[in-house]
Amino acid sequence: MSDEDADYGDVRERQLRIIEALLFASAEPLSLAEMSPYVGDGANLPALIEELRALYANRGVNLVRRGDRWAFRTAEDLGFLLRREEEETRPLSRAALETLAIIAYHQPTTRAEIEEVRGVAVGKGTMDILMEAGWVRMRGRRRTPGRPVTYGTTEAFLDHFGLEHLSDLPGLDELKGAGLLSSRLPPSLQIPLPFDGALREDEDPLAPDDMGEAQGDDE
Amino acid sequence: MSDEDADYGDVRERQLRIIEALLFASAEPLSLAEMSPYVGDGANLPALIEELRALYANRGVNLVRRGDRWAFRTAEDLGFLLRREEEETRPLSRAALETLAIIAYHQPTTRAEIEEVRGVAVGKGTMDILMEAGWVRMRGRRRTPGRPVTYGTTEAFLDHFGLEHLSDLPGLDELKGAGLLSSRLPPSLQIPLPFDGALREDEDPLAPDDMGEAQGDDE
Amino acid sequence: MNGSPTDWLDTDAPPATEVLHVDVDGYEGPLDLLLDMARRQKVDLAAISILALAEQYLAFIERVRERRIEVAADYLVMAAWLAYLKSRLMVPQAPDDDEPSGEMLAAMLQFRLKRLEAMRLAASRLLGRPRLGLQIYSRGAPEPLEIARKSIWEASYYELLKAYSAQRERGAVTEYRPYTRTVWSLQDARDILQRLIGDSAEWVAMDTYLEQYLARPDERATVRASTFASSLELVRQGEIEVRQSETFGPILLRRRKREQP
Repeated sequence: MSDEDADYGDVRERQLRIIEALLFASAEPLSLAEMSPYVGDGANLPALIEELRALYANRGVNLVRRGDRWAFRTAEDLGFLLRREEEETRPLSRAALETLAIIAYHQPTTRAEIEEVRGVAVGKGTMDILMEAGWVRMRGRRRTPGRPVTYGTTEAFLDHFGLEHLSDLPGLDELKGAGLLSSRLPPSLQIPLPFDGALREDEDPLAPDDMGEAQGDDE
Repeated sequence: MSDEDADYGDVRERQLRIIEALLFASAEPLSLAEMSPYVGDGANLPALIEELRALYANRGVNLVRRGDRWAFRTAEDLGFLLRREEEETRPLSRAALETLAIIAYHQPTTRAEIEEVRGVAVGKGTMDILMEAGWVRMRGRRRTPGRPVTYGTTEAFLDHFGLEHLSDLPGLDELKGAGLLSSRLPPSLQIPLPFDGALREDEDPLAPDDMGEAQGDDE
Repeated sequence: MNGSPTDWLDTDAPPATEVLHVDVDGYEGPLDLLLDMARRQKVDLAAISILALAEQYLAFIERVRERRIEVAADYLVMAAWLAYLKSRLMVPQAPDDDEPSGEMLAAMLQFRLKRLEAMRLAASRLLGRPRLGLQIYSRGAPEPLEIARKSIWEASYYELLKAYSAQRERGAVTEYRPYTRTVWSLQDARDILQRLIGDSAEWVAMDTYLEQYLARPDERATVRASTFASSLELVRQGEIEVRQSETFGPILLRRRKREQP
């Protein structure tokens, strides 16, 4: 091995250690952009992350992806061991849970659409609980009469339920195949997929002071 | 390798993973007694901990002992990662700018001399800012009663203001020519020739531990 | 997945006969009630008889109302819609009828039931995942970032030179003022002269008295002029005597001898 190679190896090893330390230190998942200033411009962050992920793949702690961010989390298979009974917090109400599932699988979606699926009104408290938990966020406003707020899930939602991407939602393919992600009947040829990316064409951004109150008269 | 060995390896590997996850998830360092229930009676905990410690010895995160307990901590040499400096560009205050200008032209100069030109006292904060900016330094102490500190500019000062030498600072005629000084000034007005070379005859060097505090009773 | 942590999906619904005699409090709306009824048919929702389901629902609402139990409007709206659906299913569609067929309406209801059931299953599966803080843990002792703010100071060369020039100009103006103040007023000169001459009865040259005030060349003229004018005033008042023996010779001053009382 030439000296240059050795140097390169040293640099890379140090970059790996830095990323490891950063991710270990943080309770929240970190994006590549957040880690980048610490390792310098020359670093190939995706490759380093992948190396670290492989290194920890069979450990008690794994490097997991959460949307566009990365975090160390205890291994899934040890869950039963580590489960802390006393920590079971106030369980979610059935209404909140169903609403969360509908938002997750149908996002971006409006309150009216959620109510259409459930066949019953969504109480304001239900939405508040989900937003307070940090799992649901207001994305924008749909460009339809009444400009209803559109809702979607957050990265904290992915983190809490151990999902890498929205596409990891359990049973997503079956639901899609059965045409059950459509909000309209009959199931259209194009089945919408849940989408938590940037605003869509039919969504407007929220104004900074928009607290999600109804606008216009249709909502 | 016999099947038994393989099984033993598996068991041990699993115990290691459990300890790893426990230590990672714990808010406090853990004692062997606290970890023991999770790995079962048969486990040789000290050996497992030692193996884990060695495994992490050169990583970005180390397994460290805290009294009788163990915890993961960011490797010491990477501690700087957790103390990030954020740079913020701010305009120099008028007081600081004026003080800097006087030091530049009148150096080596003392605080009392600066105050004489300015007509107002120079706050400690102002000097601190100029020294922190790296533009002003303490040169030595003047051999006069009170032994006041003499101040001068630095190379960083020249760099920042694009000067090759201190003598590039414009003199009286040039300042008048640039319209910065009125041409109706009394003829007695002199602009000193700044000097940023080695210590002058009336300057003593600073002792290594001299922090610039006033000495004697005249300052 | 180690069991379903949710209990609502797996909780046995009350026996059917009882349900039909109980109020609708336990249901999350008419769709929920319909779904529960459909599940009791123990067949795939796809194979369900929507007509039978509609009849069952209508009969249930009828019985509830017979007992004068209040039913939420949602349930009644659904009942009306199901009655309409039933009529559309039972009466063959006329050729000029633009409204959706009974089959289409039935398919719509079937779709909604399937979709609601699917969302419930999805919710249950979500809850069954290893969840953060329950089975999966983040770092228990995160090491937070300390952010030290460091200021980068900004100043231009022009600002620096301007700051210096402005201060020197300011200083130069204040140095001017004492010059204008050193014009001796007659009163000042008189007071000083009185003090200097004191009780001296000897002839002393005025310049000798003023020695210390004449050091600055630019003040000499004003000092002399004011003092001489004052001395004449003092002579007039009989305080002092003035003598000059030759032109441009020294001006001598002395206290005038007081008349003996």
